[in-house]
Amino acid sequence: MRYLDEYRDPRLAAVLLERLRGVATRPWRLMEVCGGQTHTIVRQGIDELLPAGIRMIHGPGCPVCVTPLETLDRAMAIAARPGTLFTSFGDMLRVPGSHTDLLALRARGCDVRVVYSPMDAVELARRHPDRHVVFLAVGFETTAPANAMAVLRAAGLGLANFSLLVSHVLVPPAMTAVLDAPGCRVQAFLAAGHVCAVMGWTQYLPLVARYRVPVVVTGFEPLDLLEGILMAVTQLEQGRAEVENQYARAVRREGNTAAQEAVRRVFRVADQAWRGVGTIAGSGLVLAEEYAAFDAARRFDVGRLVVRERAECIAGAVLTGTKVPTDCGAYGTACTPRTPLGAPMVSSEGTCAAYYSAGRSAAPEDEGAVP
Amino acid sequence: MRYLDEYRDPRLAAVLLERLRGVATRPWRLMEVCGGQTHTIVRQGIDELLPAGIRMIHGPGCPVCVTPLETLDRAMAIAARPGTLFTSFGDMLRVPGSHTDLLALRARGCDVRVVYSPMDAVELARRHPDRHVVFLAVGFETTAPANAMAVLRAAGLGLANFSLLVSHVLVPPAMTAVLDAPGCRVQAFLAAGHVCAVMGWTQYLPLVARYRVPVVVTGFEPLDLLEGILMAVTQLEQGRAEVENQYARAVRREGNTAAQEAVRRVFRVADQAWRGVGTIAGSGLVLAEEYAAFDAARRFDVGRLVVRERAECIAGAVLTGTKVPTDCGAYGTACTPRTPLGAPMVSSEGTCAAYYSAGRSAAPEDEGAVP
Amino acid sequence: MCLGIPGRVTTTDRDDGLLMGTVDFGGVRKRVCLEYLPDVRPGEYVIVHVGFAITMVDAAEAERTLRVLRAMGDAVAAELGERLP
Amino acid sequence: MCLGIPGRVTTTDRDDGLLMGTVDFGGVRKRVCLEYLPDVRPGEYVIVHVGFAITMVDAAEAERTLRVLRAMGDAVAAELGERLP
Amino acid sequence: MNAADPTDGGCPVPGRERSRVLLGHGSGGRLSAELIGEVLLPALGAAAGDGPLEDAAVVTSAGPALALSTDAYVVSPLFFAGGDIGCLAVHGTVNDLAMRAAMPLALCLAYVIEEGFPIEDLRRVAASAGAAARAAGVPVVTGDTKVVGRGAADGLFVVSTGLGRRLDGAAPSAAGAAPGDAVLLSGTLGNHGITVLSTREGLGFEADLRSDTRPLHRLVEAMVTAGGDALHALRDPTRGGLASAVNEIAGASGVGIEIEETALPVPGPVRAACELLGLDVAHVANEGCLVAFVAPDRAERVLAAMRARPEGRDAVRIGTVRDREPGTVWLRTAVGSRRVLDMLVGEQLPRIC
Amino acid sequence: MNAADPTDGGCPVPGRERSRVLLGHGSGGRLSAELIGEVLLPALGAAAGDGPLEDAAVVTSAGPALALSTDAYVVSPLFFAGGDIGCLAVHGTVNDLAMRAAMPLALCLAYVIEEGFPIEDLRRVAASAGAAARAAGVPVVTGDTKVVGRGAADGLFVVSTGLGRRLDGAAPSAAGAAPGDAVLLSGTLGNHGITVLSTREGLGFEADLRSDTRPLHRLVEAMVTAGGDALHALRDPTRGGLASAVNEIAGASGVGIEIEETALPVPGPVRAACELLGLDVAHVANEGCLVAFVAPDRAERVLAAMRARPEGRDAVRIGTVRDREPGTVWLRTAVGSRRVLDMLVGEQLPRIC
Ligand code: SF4
Ligand code: SF4
Ligand SMILES: [Mg+2]
Ligand SMILES: [Mg+2]
Ligand SMILES: [Mg+2]
Ligand SMILES: [Mg+2]
Ligand SMILES: [Mg+2]
Ligand SMILES: [Mg+2]
Ligand SMILES: [Mg+2]
Ligand SMILES: [Mg+2]
Ligand SMILES: [Mg+2]
Ligand SMILES: [Mg+2]
Repeated sequence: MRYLDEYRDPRLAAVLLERLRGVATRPWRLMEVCGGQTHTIVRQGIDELLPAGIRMIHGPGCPVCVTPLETLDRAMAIAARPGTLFTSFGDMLRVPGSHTDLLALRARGCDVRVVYSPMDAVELARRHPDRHVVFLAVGFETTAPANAMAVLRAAGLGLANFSLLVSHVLVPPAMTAVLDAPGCRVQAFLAAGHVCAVMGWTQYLPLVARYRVPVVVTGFEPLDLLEGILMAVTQLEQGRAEVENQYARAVRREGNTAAQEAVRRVFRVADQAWRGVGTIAGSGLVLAEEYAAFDAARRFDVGRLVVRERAECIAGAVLTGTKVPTDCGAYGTACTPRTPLGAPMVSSEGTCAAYYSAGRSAAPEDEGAVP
Repeated sequence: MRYLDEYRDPRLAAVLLERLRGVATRPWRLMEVCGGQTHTIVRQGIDELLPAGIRMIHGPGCPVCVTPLETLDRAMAIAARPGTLFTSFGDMLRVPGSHTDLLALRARGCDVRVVYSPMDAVELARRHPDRHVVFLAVGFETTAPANAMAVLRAAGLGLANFSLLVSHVLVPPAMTAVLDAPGCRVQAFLAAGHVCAVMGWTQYLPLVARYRVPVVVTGFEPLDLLEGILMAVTQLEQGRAEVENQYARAVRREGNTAAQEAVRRVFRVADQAWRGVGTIAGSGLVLAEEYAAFDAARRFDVGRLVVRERAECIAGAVLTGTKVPTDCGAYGTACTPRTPLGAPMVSSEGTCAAYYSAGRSAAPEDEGAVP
Repeated sequence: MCLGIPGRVTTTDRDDGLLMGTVDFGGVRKRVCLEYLPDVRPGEYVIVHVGFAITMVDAAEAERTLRVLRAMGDAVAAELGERLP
Repeated sequence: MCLGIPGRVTTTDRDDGLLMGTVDFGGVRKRVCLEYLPDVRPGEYVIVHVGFAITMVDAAEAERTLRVLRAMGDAVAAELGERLP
Repeated sequence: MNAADPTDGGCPVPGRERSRVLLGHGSGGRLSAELIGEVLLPALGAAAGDGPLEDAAVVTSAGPALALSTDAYVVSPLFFAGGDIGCLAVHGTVNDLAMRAAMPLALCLAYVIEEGFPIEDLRRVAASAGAAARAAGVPVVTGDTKVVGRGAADGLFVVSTGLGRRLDGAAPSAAGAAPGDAVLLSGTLGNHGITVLSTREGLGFEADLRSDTRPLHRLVEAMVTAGGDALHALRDPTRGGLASAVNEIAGASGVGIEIEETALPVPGPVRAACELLGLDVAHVANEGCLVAFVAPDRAERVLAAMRARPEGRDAVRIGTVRDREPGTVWLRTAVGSRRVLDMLVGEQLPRIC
Repeated sequence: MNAADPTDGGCPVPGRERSRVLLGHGSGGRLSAELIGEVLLPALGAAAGDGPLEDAAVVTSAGPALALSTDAYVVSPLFFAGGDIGCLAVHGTVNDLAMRAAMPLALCLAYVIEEGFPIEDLRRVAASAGAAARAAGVPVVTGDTKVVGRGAADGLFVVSTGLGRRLDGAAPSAAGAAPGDAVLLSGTLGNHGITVLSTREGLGFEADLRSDTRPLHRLVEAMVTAGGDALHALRDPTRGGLASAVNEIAGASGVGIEIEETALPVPGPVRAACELLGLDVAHVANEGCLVAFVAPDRAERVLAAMRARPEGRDAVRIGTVRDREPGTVWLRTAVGSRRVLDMLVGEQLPRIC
C-alpha cells in the first residue's frame, strides 16, 4: 500500500536506529501519546530495538482506556433499555464496566452493534425509525469531526431517534496533566499525528514554552516512529525544546479547519474525567446546547449508577506513565485480555494488553537484553 | 379412555352391523353432517362395512372447508400487516386462499401461531401488549361459545389489542340448504352431536316436519355412528321422520343454556357465505354491535381483495353431497393434500382429503367390494 | 369439526374471575374453562372442545346405550346360535 | 486511537447532499465522507479515519522524508564503509 | 435473511408455496421426502449414491463393512422428561447405525450455539451426551463448536455422526423387506413426540409420559443373533413416526404392508393426547423403538429375543408384508375395515376444531 | 430461549460474563479453547479421548486406519466471492481429514434450514456441495435435513462429517512437531476471512478478493509422497487463523515456534483490509491453505512438491520450530524485533478507533 509500505522498510529502520545510536549519549524517556503509536511500537517490537537508555513510556492516548467507568456503566444501562439499538466502535465492546461489558449485554439479548463510522449509526437510525439508535462517541480530536458530522447529519435529516453518548477527550490538556503528575518521568513527547492532522500543531507551542519539553508530531509507521524518536532525542541531546513535525506528509500547521469548525459548532470544551486519572480541566468535549437533543445522557434517565472500579488496578499510573503494567500485581494473573480488570488490558492499544500480547513478563528496565 | 374405548368395541360394532343388515331392505343415502363424524367414518373405514345399499354422504360440517375464500384472503392480508400476531386453530393454516396460505405467510416472516383454544389467543394479547392479536374464529355452534367467551374475557380485561376475524356457521340452515339443493340425494341426517350438546335438538323439529327427513343426533365413535345409522335406517324403513337422540350421554333436549346465552350476547345471526356453496340466509354469526371493537374485519382495512377460486374445484357439490370427490377431475392429480386446490382437500375432516388419505381411487358406488 | 373428548374434572378454581378446572384424560391433564358448566364437580366427566367443557357426560345414559348394545349382541347371538367375535 | 489509513480517492459524489467518495486502499474500496476535504480530487491520496478523510497526503513531503532517510542510509553506509542490509 | 416482506413487493405467489422451505419440509413426512428427492439429491448429482435413503450408509473399504450416519438435532425444548438434546443426539445416531446392523465404533458431535446460551445448560447437554455415549460403549472421538449471534439459532443444535461396524450375518436395508415378512415393533408408540409436544406454547398439557430415547444397538445385536439374515429391514420410527418408517420401507422394498391397528401398543396418555389434539399416533415421533421386517420362519425367535431385552420388553408383531399394491401401507382398523396409512403431508398440526 | 431480560432481574453480573456463551467462544481463539477445554470435554468424561484436539480423529478398527472429522458451517453470507457454504462444508471436512494424512472415503451432510429459506438457494448450496464432492472424488453417502421455525436459525447451517482412510507412511498429529522442523505455509493468508468480512453490515467494503476455499487432500498426498514420516504436523488455519493453528501445535507438541513476519504471503487487498479495520492477518480465517511442520532434512523436498501443485503454488517457509519456551509462538517482526504471536482472545472486532 502506497504511503504505508515505504515507511516499513527494514533497511531504512536500521538506518534510523544506527543514527539514533549515534545521537543518543544519555538515557531519555519519551512518551508516545497516541495508542495507535503504542500499537505499532509493541507490535513491531520497536522499543526493544532502541538503544539501551532510550525508553518509551506509553501515553494516555487510547480512548478505550480513558473513557470513564461511569460513562461505560451509563452506556450499558442505555443499551439494556428496550428499544435501544446501541452502536459503538469495536474495541469499546470489550471494556469492563462496573458489572459487565457490552459483549455480555449483547449475549443477553441487547441489540449492540459494531459500526465502522458514526455515519453508519446515523444510517441505522434512518433505517430503524422504531428504534432509538445510540452511538458511543468516544475519541480524541481525530474522531470528533466524524462524530460532529453524525450529529449535523442526523439534525439535517430530522432524525429524532439518534443520539450520542459522548466521552470526548482532548490531547493537549492530557499532556499537561502527564507533566504535572507527581513522579512524572516524561522528557519528550511524540505527539499524535492524526490528532495534529485535524488540529494542526500550534496548540503545543504553549506547552513547549511552559515545560521546556520537546514535542515531535509523529506518524504511525515504524519509520515515522523511529524518526520521531530520533528527532526528539536530538532535541534533548541538543538542549532544545521545540515543536517539530515528523509527519509533514499528513500534518499542516493549521490542521483541517473545516473539521475544526464542525467540532466547534457541535461541541463545546468542558472538564472531563479520564478513567484512572481523574478530572482534567478543559480536557473534553460535550454537546453544545443547540444539539442537546442528541445527547443520550440527557435523553435517558438511567437512575443512580453504582460505579465500582477494581481496587487492584493501577491503570491511572500506567496511563500517566508513572508505572508500567508489570508493576501491577494483577498483571498477567487476575488481569489478562480474557479477564481484564482495567481498560488498558482491553484494547490492543491499551498499554497492559500491548505488554501482555507481546509476551512481556517483567518491566523492560529490569532486563539487560531483548528477550 | 373412559367413554371413548367402550364405543370402539369391535364386537359391538359387529352386532350393530349385523342388526343393520337385518333392518335394511333397500338402498338409503344418509348424510353425516359433521366433519368429525366424517373423520371417524373414513379413518375407521366404517362406510366400507355398511350393507351394500347404505351410502354415507359427507356433509358440510367442516369449518375449514366452508370458510369463504374472501375471509381467508382477508385473514392473510391481516396476518401480513406488521405488528399482527395472527392465531388460528391448526388445520386452518393449510387452507389455500386465492394466492397463498397461512403456513407460507409464516415462512415469509409473518407471526402466525397455532392455538388450542381462543382463550390462548386472549392470553397472547395480554402478554404482548405491543402486538395486535387476531384470532381466526371459525366453527359451528360448538365453537361459538368458546369464541364468545374469548371476546367477553378480552372485554373484561380491557384488551384493546385483541380481535376476532369471524366466520361462524350454523348447522340447521346448512341442512336446509342441502335439502334444497337441486339433485339432493340425502334421505336422512346424522346430526352433529357436539353442536347439539350446545344447542339441544329441538331446533331440528321444524326441518323434520317440513322435509319429512329423519334426523338422528349422533356421537363420534364407531359405535355411535353405527347406532345412529341403524336408527336412521330404521326410521326410513319404517317410514318415520323424527328427531332421535343416539348421543344421549352428551346431548340434552335443551342443550347448554349458559353457552347459548353467551353466544347470544356476543354474536348475532346473519346471512353467511359458505365456500363453494354460496350465501345461506341466517346461517352465520357476526359480532354484535356492542362488541364491534373486537371485529378484526372492521379494524383492519385491507383494501380490495381479489378473490380467485380455482375453476376445477367442485367443492360446492361435494359439500352438499351432490357429488363425490372422485367425480372431480383434479382429484388425486392436480389436487392432493400436498397441493390442495380446494378446502375439502386440506383438513383431514374434509371430504376430498378423507377420500385421498384412505386411498380411494374411484367412487365407492362404482365398486363391488371393499378394496 | 367439534373435536370433543370426554375427561374427568379433577379440580376446579377461579382464575382471575374465570371458572377453570383441570381435566384428566387418562394420563393427560389440561386446564379447561368451566364457565359453561358452572355446577360441575370434581369426579364428574365432561366433554371438552377447544379448551371449554361444553357438556357433562351422563353416566347413566352412557351405560344404558352400552347395555342396549350388549343386549342386542346377545339377541343377535341368540338369532345366529353362535357367539359373536 | 486514530487509526488512519492512506488511500487514493477514485470518485467523488454527493449523497443526499453529503460530499462522499470512493477511496481505494490497494484493492479495497470503501465509501468515505469527504466533507472535511471539499477540494479533494480523484487521484489524490487522503488519510481516512472512521469513514472520514481527515487530511490529504502531501506527495512531495512524503517523498522528501523518504529521500532524507535514504540519504541518511547512504551517509551511514559511507561512515561505516559498507552497504546496509 | 432479513425480515421478509411477506408479500415480496406486493406480488403474491399464485398457488402453493413452492419457492420457500416450510416447516413441514422438516416433518419427516411427504414434504420432507419431496425436498430430499426433488432438491437435495438431484443437486448432489453423481456425488450421491442411488440406493434407497437408509438410516445409515454402508461404506465399503478395505477391512470390515462400515456404516456412517448423521443427524441434526433441533428439538425444542432442549430438556424434556426422559432426556435432553445431548443424549438424544447420541441415541439417535447409535440407533441409525443399528438399523443397518452396525455397532457404533466412534461418534462425532458438532454444536451450533446461540450467543447468550447458558454455559450451565451447555454443560448439562454435553454431560448427558457423554453419559449416553459411555452407556452405549462408544467414544466421542471428535467434535466441533460454533457460536452464532443472538437470534441466529434457537439456543442449541447438536449434530451427531456415527461410524459403525456391521455385524456379520445380517444386512438389513430399507429395500430388503419381502412378502410374507412379519412386521415387528419393539416398543410402545408416541412417547417421545407427545412428551415434547406437551411443552409446546399454546398446546401445553401435562402428561404422565417420558421420552423413550435410548440406544437400540444391543437389541439389534440380540435380533441379529436370533434372526441372522432373516432380518430384512430395520427402521427407527423417529420424525414422521411409524407411518413414515413403514411407508419408506414399502416404497424402497416395493412391497405392500398391512398393519393391524389393534396390535399397535399405545400408552394411555399418548392415546389421550392424540385424541385431544386430533393427531394420528402413527405420525408421532419415537426415539427408542424400531420396526423390524423379519422372514416369517424366524419371526417368533426374533420376537422372543427382543422381549428378552429391557428395551424390547413390549415388542409385538404389528403386521405383515404383502405382495400386492407395492409401495402402499394399509391399516386394518379396529372395526375390521381397511384404510391407507399415509405419511404425514406437512407439519404436524393439531386438528382441534 | 425467550427474549432475555438483559439484567436478569436487575441483578447485574459482577465481573466478566462467565455464565453465558459469547460470540467470541466461537472465534477459534482463546475463548473457544476455554469452552472446549473447560466445559465440553470435561462434560464428556471418559467418552472423550485424552489426546490433543486434532482436525480429525483417527479411528482404529480392524483394517486400515480411519479418520473421522466433523464441522458445522454457519458462515454468513451463505454465498460469497469464490464459494458458498456448500462447497465450504465439503472442502473443510476433506481438509480436516487431510490434516491427518487421510484421503476422504465418504461424506455426510446435515442441513439445518430456517423456515422460509428460498428453495432455490438450497438447491444452489446442495449443488455446490455436490460439485465439490465430485471434484474431490468423495461420495456423499448420507445426510439429514431439519427445518426449524422462522427466526430459529440464520437461513441455513450445514454440518459435514467425513470418513477418511490414512495414507501409509505418514501420521501427522498436532502433537508431532519437533525442534528444528521447518514451518511451511501452502498459500496466501486471509483471503477467506476478509472476503466474508467485506459483506458484514457496518463494515461493508469492496475487495478484489475471493475465498480460497478448496480441497487440500491431493496437496497432502503429494506432500506425503515427498516427505513421508518427516511430515510431523499439519493444520489448516481456518477460524482463528494462522495464530490459532501454530499456537495449538506449539501447545500440543510442547515446542516453541518462530514465525518470520516478512515471510508471510499476504495479498494486497487482505493487507489493506487488515490495515483499515485494525486486524491482525494472523487471526483471519483461511479455507484453502495449510501449515506443515516438516523435519528439516525433507523440508525442501516437501516445499518443492507443494509448489508443483496448483493449490501449493504459493507455498513458502514461514518459520522454524525451536526447543525453547514450549507452547509459545514468536513472531520476528518486519523491523527485526520479536513479539509473541498470540491467539485471538474473543470475537474478532475491528479496531477502528
Ligand atoms: S494489568 Fe490490569 S489491573 Fe493492572 S493496571 Fe493493567 S488493566 Fe489495571
Ligand atoms: S378434489 Fe380438490 S379440486 Fe376437486 S373438489 Fe376436492 S378440493 Fe376441490
Ligand atoms: Mg432413523
Ligand atoms: Mg441419520
Ligand atoms: Mg435418525
Ligand atoms: Mg472444527
Ligand atoms: Mg432465539
Ligand atoms: Mg482444521
Ligand atoms: Mg473438523
Ligand atoms: Mg475444520
Ligand atoms: Mg435423519
Ligand atoms: Mg433469521
